[in-house]
Amino acid sequence: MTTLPMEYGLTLAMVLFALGLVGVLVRRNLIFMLVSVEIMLNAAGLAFVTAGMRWGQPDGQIMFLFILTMAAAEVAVGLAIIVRLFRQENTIDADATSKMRG
Amino acid sequence: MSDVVFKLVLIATVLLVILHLAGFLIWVERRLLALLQDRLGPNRAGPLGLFIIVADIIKIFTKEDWIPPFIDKPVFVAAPMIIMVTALLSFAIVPFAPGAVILDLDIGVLLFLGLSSMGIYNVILAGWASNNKYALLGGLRMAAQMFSYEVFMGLSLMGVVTLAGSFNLSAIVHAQREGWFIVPQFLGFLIFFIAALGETHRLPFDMPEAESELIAGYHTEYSSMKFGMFFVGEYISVTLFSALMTTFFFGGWLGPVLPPLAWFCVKTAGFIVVFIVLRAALPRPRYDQLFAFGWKFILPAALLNLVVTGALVLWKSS
Amino acid sequence: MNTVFFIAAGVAVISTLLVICHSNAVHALLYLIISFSAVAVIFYLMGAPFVAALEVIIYAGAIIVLFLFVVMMLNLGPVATAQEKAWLQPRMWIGPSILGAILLALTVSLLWRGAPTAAGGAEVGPRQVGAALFGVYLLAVQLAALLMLAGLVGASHLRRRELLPESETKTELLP
Amino acid sequence: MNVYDLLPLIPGIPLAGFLVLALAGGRWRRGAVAAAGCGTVGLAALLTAVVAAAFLRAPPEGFAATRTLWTWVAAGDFAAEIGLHLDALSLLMIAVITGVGFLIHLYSAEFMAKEEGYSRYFAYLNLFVSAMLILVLADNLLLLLLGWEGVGLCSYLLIGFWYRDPANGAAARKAFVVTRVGDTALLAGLFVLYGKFGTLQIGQMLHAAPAVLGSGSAAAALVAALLLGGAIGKSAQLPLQTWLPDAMAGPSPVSALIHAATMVTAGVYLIARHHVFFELSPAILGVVGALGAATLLLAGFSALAQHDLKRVLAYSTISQIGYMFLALGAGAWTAAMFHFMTHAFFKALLFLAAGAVIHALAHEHDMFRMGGLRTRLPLAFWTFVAGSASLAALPLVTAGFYSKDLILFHAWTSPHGGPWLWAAGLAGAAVTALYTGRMVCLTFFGVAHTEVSHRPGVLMSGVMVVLAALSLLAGFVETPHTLGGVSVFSRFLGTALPAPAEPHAGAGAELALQVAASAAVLLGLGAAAYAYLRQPPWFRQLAASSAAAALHRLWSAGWGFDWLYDRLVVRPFVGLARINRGDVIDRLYAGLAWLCRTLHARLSETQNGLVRRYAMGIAAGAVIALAIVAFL
Repeated sequence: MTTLPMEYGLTLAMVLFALGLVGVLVRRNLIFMLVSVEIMLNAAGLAFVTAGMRWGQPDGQIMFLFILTMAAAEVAVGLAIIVRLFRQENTIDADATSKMRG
Repeated sequence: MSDVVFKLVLIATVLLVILHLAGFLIWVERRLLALLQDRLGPNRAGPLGLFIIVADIIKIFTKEDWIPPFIDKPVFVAAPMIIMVTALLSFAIVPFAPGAVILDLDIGVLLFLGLSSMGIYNVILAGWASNNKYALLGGLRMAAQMFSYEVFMGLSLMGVVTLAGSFNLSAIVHAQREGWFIVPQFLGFLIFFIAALGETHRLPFDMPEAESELIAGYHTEYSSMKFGMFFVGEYISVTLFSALMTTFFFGGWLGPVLPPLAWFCVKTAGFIVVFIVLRAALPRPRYDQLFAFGWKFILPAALLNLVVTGALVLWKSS
Repeated sequence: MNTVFFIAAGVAVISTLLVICHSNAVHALLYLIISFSAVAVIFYLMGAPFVAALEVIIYAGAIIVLFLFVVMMLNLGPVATAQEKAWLQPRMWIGPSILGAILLALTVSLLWRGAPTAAGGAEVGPRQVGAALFGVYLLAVQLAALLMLAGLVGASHLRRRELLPESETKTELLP
Repeated sequence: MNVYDLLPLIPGIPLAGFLVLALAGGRWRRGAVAAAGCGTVGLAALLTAVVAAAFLRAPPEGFAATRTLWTWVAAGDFAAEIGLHLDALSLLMIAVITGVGFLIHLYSAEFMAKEEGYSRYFAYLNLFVSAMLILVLADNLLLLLLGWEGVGLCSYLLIGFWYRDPANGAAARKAFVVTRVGDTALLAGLFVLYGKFGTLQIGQMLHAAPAVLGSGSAAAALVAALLLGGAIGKSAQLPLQTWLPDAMAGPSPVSALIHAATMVTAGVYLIARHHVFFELSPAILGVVGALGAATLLLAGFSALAQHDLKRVLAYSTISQIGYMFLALGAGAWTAAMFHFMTHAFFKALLFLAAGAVIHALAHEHDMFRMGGLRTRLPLAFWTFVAGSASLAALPLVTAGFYSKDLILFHAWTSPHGGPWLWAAGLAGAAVTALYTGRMVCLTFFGVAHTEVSHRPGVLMSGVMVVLAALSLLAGFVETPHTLGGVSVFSRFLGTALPAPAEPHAGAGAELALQVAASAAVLLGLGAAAYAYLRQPPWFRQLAASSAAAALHRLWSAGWGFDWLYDRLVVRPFVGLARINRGDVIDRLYAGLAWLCRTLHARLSETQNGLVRRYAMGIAAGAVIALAIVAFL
């Protein structure tokens, strides 16, 4: 198996992360915001795995597994909240649901 | 070089056989169901009515490929392709005989699980893209059902993987020289079989189609060859799962006297027949019963199976 | 090797870009599947086949199905797509894009300060990952299990009927 | 089964009674409440009798029995046990407390029959008896303090029993706060003692005191002074006597039990119990005597000028406890305890009889509005007269005579005493006789001013008769040499308290002293009878004179102590509080809070509920942090 510069993988991870970040900031639809968060999480996982492979250790992959777990829990709760919100407020506009302002 | 040629020939053979088999299964299913339901079935065209296959193919190819105006076109077109692609791709890892495997992957089981989880999309997308409430309901049902049964399908295979110590399917077959895994993994087999029924959405788990409730579920709006792809894709899935059950639990090609490929074919054919017979034998449960059964009964059973298997393996090795 | 990487990376970036731009939720999610699959290919290239498989099974196969499920359940239709289009004004992109670009420039400049170092020399398969996971990281696994439980409880609590507004609870079963 | 194993039950049973009454009594019938209230104390009295009988028949080893229940507080090398110590002194105390307490409970059952808060009353009373028993039985000072504070609490609760009248609440607060001054001194004393001895076990401390403190040392003086501070607070001695007259706001039986017979003598008990410390510091012992003498005279003169029957008795109580302090100051521990006992009987009797009179006259307290009750309330009259005779120390026939005579004798003969103490005691005896005579004459003779509404019942009458008998007869357990020389009491107490120094006066001197005392008493009584029964014209003129009026005002106000304290302490404090109403120091914190609130208000405007803004903030922060890490 030929090698790959670590920087390639990390750069891709950063690009994806930045795209996810822009997605979170731009989109007003809560589902899209959640999707963008997933993109960011996935990019973080990619960075972990890449860094782990730099040393030929499984630790990076294990961190990816934990990120995966976290993402699954986050999506479950996040989507449940979205469904609730839609039932109650009849919208999934993040800007319209600002009841918890200070 | 000869290696590449061998692989290419193998791929071509597999594709040819599987696709024809799927066509052939249309006839098998009709005849078998008729037999079980005490009626004749198709018996006019050709010997034993075998030409009904040809008639069906002609019908499917020549019907108008109508795309309704209210659908989401790209997704509507893409959905039937997914099942063909994922199901056929999965055959790449199945060892038909010693050395006769297209991709001898170390993570074969994982690839199969990945492809089967991608396979969900055909029904979901078809249901959503049809822009029809029955289709949507079918798609929703499929999403929840596949999502649930995927979980314990993977879990039930982990017992086999633990015993074989590998994700490689050839290695799993080799590990069964001492004895088929159906014996130590009987519970695992049962769970995998039930999950396979769910994954292929065959009766009794055909909620996504459920003609009596949802007309035809997710493929209500499909016609012609697009419908044909779903139709054939389902039979390919049935064949795939039969082959996998053979590989995982019944020693694959292993067997006395007969050549390995013959053993493999016999066992797979046996499972295909079981699939079809079950359709005639069991009624369709209610939607919520399906989930209660899955999460409250099968999932704990799969976990128990995994824990006991792990404990036994540890105990033996120490 | 590098060619495959660049192709996969290109697919990942483009499809991700399409995800965040698309106004139709289902289409966006389909692009996301492609993006995740491309990332899975990259994992495989680096010698992490186990993670590659998990990326497909869990991310592409499960999490996105969940999203699709919710999108289909809410079934907002063409109105939502039009709404999305209205929200996605070009000027909306200016601030976030600048911020993202700065972040990207920062991190990439940090990354490429030194000479490139090789990664993925040897494959790290499921066996090593499993050994480490249930050895050194056993506690973390249990914590992750707790997290999942919390997620489960949270999600199941959120869908309780008595929390729903009055109109939702009055589901007439009999005429 | 040793009889002394019953010891914990003696305070325990009234405590249980309190708990039951406090938790459930409100829903019971009055009969049940009274039965529970009186029964528990009666049972305690019975047990005391059993223990006392055993103690007298076969005294325990070292004339003391100790029972430790469990370790109460353990902190480092300090440990305080719930330990009970019984010797002759505490036996006398518990006998009086449970005996008189039981009688007063019985009296109360009828006296309070029509009051609301019946079960509350008995619960308090039971708690009081229990706390007082713990006080006198405690074998370490911490437990003693528990009982000490317990009786203080009960005193507060019972003075303010009729809490609907704000005046009663004020009186209760006053009692609580004034005695608290003494309690603080006692607490400080506890710290000093623990610092010196490393323990609060009374027996160990007394044993080690001569070696640890040394005779006449400053440490001994400090300890004794602090204990004395506690004693004068609880026993209403100068200068902390002002709370007791106001404490008469409580029901009459409460005055009888708490503010005459038992609680106020806790100070006497405290000093007697720790007599070793006082012997080690003669100067403080002298202060005790001087304080006693001064209190006795001041309170006696105050009593002369009171109109309220109960206030006369209150001042008389202060005065009589002054006698006890005088005896303590003279080192005559036995005499002090003897007077404590007789005083408990006759003062309880006087309060109960006064209560009966007040009850009969529909809560009329003013003596000048009574009069002529001799024939209409004969039982109250005769018992009251018996108590009064004992209080005035009518020679030969009353218990008060024998105890007071013993005190006067020791005041003269003891090395700590002297002519001055004796003279004060003698003058006090005359004054006591004078105000007692005045009280009896005004209440029971002369013209009737108020109609009798109803008469005491069987229970009240019976209790008064028993106490009257005790007031007259209890003195014969200890008689001077000239009158038989019975010494049962001093021999009994001699096992716990050292005998007073051998008198340096002979039988002739003793007789002379007795004659002098008797003469003073008879003179006082005669003068009172002459002045208030005959009411000669010159007496009226004297009373009308401006000097007499001024003197009357002064005495009536208890020598103006209340006025003095009001000017000296209360008003400055209230004034200070008024100045500091806005709480100067609090301003600082209020300002801090205002600052926080203002900043919070500004910051909370950024909480606009828009998730994307928050995400933007987080992202910008991350970018800045990264830039700092990267380029700095």
